[in-house]
Amino acid sequence: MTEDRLEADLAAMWRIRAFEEKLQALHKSGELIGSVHLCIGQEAAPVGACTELVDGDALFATYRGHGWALAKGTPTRELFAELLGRATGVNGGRGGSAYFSAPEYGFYGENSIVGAGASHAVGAALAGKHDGSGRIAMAVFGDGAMNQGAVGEAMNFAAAFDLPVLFVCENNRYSELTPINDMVRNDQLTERATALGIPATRIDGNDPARVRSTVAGYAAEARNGGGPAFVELITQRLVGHYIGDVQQYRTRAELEADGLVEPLAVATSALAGSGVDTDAIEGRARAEIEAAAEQALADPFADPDTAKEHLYA
Amino acid sequence: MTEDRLEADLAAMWRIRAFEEKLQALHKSGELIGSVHLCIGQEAAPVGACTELVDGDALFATYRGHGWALAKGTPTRELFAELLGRATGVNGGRGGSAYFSAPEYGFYGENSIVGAGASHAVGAALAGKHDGSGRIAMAVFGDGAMNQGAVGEAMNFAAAFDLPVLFVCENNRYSELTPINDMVRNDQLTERATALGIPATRIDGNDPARVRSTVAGYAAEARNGGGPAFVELITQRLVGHYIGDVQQYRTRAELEADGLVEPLAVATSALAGSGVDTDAIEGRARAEIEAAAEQALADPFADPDTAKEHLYA
Amino acid sequence: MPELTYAGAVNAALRRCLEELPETLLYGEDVAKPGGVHGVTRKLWKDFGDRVFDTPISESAILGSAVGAAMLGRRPIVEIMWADFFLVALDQLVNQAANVRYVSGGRLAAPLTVRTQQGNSPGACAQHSQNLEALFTHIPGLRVVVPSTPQNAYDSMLSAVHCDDPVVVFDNRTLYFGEKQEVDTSAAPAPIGGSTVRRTGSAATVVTWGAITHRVLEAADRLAADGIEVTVLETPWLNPFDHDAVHASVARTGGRLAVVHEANVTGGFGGEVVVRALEAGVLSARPVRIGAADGRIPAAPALAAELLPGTDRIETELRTLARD
Amino acid sequence: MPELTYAGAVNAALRRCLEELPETLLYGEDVAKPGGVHGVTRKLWKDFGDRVFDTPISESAILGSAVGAAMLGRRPIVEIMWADFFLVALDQLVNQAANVRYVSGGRLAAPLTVRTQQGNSPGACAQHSQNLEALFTHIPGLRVVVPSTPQNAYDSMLSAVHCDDPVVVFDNRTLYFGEKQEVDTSAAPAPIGGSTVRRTGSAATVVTWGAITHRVLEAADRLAADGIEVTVLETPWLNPFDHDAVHASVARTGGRLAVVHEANVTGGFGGEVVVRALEAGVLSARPVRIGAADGRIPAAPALAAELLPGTDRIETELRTLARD
Ligand SMILES: Cc1ncc(C[n+]2csc(CCOP(=O)(O)OP(=O)(O)O)c2C)c(N)n1
Ligand SMILES: Cc1ncc(C[n+]2csc(CCOP(=O)(O)OP(=O)(O)O)c2C)c(N)n1
Ligand SMILES: [Mg+2]
Ligand SMILES: [Mg+2]
Repeated sequence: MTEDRLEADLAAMWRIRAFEEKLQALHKSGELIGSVHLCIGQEAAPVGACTELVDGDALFATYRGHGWALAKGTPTRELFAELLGRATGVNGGRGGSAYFSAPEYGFYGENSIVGAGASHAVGAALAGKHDGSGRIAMAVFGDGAMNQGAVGEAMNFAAAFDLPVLFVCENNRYSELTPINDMVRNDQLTERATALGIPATRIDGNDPARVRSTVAGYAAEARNGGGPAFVELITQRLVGHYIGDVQQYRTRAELEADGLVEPLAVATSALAGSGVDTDAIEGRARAEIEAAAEQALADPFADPDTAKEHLYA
Repeated sequence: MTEDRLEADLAAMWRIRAFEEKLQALHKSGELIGSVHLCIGQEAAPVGACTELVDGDALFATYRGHGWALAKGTPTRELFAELLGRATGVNGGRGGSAYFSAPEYGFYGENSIVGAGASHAVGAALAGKHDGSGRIAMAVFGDGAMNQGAVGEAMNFAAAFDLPVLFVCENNRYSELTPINDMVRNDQLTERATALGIPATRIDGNDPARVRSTVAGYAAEARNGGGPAFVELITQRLVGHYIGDVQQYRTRAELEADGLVEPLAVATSALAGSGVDTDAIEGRARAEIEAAAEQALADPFADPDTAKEHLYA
Repeated sequence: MPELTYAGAVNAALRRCLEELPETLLYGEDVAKPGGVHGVTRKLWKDFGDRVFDTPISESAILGSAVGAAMLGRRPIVEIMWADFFLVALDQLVNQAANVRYVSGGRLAAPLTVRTQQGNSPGACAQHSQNLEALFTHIPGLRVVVPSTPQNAYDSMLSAVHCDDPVVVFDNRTLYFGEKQEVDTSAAPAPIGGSTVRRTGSAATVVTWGAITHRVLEAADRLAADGIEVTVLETPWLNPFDHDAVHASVARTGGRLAVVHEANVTGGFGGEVVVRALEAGVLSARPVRIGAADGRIPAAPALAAELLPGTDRIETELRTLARD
Repeated sequence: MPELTYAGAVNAALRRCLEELPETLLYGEDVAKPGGVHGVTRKLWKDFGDRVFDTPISESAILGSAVGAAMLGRRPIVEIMWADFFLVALDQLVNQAANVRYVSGGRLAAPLTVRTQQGNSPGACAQHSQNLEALFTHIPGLRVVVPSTPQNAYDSMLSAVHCDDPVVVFDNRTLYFGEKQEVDTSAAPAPIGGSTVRRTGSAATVVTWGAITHRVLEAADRLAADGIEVTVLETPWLNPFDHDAVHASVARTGGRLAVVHEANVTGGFGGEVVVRALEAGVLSARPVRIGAADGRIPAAPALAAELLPGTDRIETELRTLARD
């Protein structure tokens, strides 16, 4: 059972990894234009957390949100299409890599303003209190976002009104090019939540099972009227903040150490000797992604004549 | 010695109380125009804290800042003049009750945007790090301001860079007309500071000696490079949020209980039997205030012809 | 028809929205149990339970949660107590609310209404005196209305709440407890937009919005006493703005146009009104913009009065315009 | 004279300020050790120690601490990485920095410089594409400059830092690593303000600022090839704005005026430029405003291009203006 789960998780993580790596290639070839933030190394978080969200729940992520959108079920082709400026993209190319949404899949959007999505999740939970849906909402943001006033306001707001919001902080130890320990005196971010009266845990964010069980527990409490919770996921990105960031601020040793604990490596080792063909998992993921990218590249570009539509109702 | 100190503190508190009560009268008579926020009941905080600030230090308060300005040495006449729109006011009438400054006395101003002054104090401390002054800065704000993102940002900023800022939170249990416990899940506000790595204490804010010793300790640490500290002062206002607020949100019982613990009542009882003539203290304060108000009322109004001056250098 | 103050009219409109639209919520600092610091939302909390609630002093969370709730099908009405306070959280309107519909290609919407009030009142400090509508009229995706009478306030609120896009409603606190007026509270909600001719005359067209409309009408009355009749066109809706009505009126008044607002002149929305008239080719005389001097607003009433457009100054400038 | 890119010129100006003015500080997100996400502040940290530092993602604390430090005698230069991010903390400029000198009656000042960059670059999302200068030009107490060339950027930064009031410097990231140019880095800092004639011609005056200046010059070259010579007046300083130069030039070019900016037209600063010319009585032909369509900016480059003013559109509109 555990192995089955891990196998499925590895497959889900490979889909994300392959998607992101394909974006690297598309960026290099000039087909993907603009600033792109990859989640390579952080795949365990969406894969672990999203299975605990059900229809009607609402997820809010950041510019580093491709993995979250995919884990919520956004089709790969429509996501590629979005990032490639195609009419078939989830937002017809208007959102792009850093600011798309796919509400049909419960993905209420990325956000390119650090910390701004946290209060949207609070609002989604508030809506749920009144529309009978019993919805919970999840807000995902980084360690650096914890220093943005808006995030503190959102957390206190949810706490004051017992709103069912799961605040998920992906702590990859960097905000852009700056390490967390230069920016805070106390790097135990859960304490900030606790101080607001919000139950909080800091866990290994590279273990999808651990992420899942932690989210599951808090989600159940939230659905029972227990209010918000805060989960800090210790993780790492294996690539730059954006494509093109050469990470001069990180040592080779640090990157190598990160490579040993990153979720795909860990899951792959864990499955060694189990009889699971992890190479085949990777292969299937890459094949799916290649095909999706291929289709998206064949899709028509967004039509400039529509550029003014949908500004107002 | 303690009694001398208490006597002096009572005198200082009476000056503030008398000042504020005179404003009530001037508001009623129509001579004081606009929104005015009195600190009646909260006088122990400025009286206790300000003696620990020295020349070169910088104090930043809120719209409820008359007491802080007076405790820092702002002359009563110039303060009355400011509130009465006179040319002789500390800002020539431009600041008014809710937004004046008196930098000559180390009072870098009130602020009418909740929470906005906290980062100014951080900046003043930052300046001190570079100008050789060894300055410490003090930011005063209320319990409600703790829910304003800007305050959290300012505190983390000071913590991250070990800046000598004393954050003083006057917890009077209300933001305007709304009680704190409707607005937070955890009313132990010091925990928010601790979570940022900032030493913090919650004390009786009605006892000027206790306020003084606490501030003294943190001020000494800050001057020694220890960085910021946070002091939560439990106190109460005996009057409405602004003149005119009839406080329908408070019970008679609550107001009566507050009247028993408010700093002037407490200090007066403490001095009973000591031979100190507390009535005389009150009398001297009221006389000084009356005279100052009288002078200010005789001062010329700000000259409309100067209204456009000083917009730019 | 009930006789209502401006505040009463807003209250009645909010009550009707809360009654007729179950998806509405009403929240902000001190709006529920205290009934609002200006008493505008009195008693609504009693009747609508937890759909009306007080919030922490967290403008970003107020506006941001409204955006989120609106995306998920609610129709939040939130209060920013003073327009000046928008500035701590403007992101949530400009970078967030304004983008929701467009960027999602219409898959999402942000039907929220923000109530606020602005402007100077005697003794108010520089941080509680600004007129900031022009910051919002420059932002595509937001709707903006600045009413001036009880009826106007009632109608605007109804239209705003029914609008499927974010709308900012700017009151002026000096209007809240002015004279009562009969207010028609029975009409169906109108679509947003439109303008009202407040008086007619051929000497010039004076376009105005918000509290200062009353000073403009006063000035117009004084001119009328001297036989100079101007048209006063009140345009509470700044987005969508009724440029057509302005241009038609200017054409009828000898190509003469004045725009009066309390905001400072440079970069004020008055400039946009003038340029559009110019672009439409309806101006024959040099237009006049009347607004606050470009400066900060001092607390001392005598100083502030020097900078803000008063009835006398409006009268003088309109007189010159009509004469030229 | 050194040959510098725009980024290099800004870097050189910052270096000079840090060297010559010991009261300067330079800080913001990623500006020190990483040298800025666009590489503009490279190596300054190495040479100026803790006067140059990285900050948390806390725009309110960045701007607010700059206000406080400035009040206490420092001359902070801070970065807001994208102009869009101002909106989470605009209070600190509008309600705070802009008031310091005026409200204190000159007893305090806020000599701070905010560096930022704005505008669209291909693929940038709606939250990283806005041109927001008009929000600032409406605010008395703030100074605003939008340079376009290495020399311009160098000079503006020097003037801004020496200015005793708050100045916002808007770069455009697409300019940072364009062609190198010789930059005179030796002149004394000039007072803020002023404008530059970038080319002369009698057919019309085209006023512009920021990155789009380059498109305007391109369009002007194309017109010149057809014998239509326009004057291009670049006005990097929007506050103080060189209205006199505009009016004099318009008077010399048959009363024909066009204003071009990348910001959307409604409420853009172009409107103010036009109205002032109208008020000055120098217009003879209908003026032209060229800017982005009033809308949000989509990420797909093909969609964004449809809304933003490109060289072709500028050329066409100028041609029509010159012909009328
Ligand atoms: C309000 C705001 N400030 C600054 C930025 C620029 N910025 C984009 S991502 C980022 C770093 C965020 O770090 P973190 O929250 O740890 O998330 P991560 O990128 O590591 O996932 C910054 C500073 C922004 N987008 N919004
Ligand atoms: C950003 C902002 N939001 C709201 C207000 C309106 N307001 C003024 S005082 C106040 C209450 C502040 O409460 P607290 O911080 O506890 O201070 P107190 O008045 O009790 O001293 C509020 C909400 C404001 N001035 N600024
Ligand atoms: Mg991070
Ligand atoms: Mg309080």
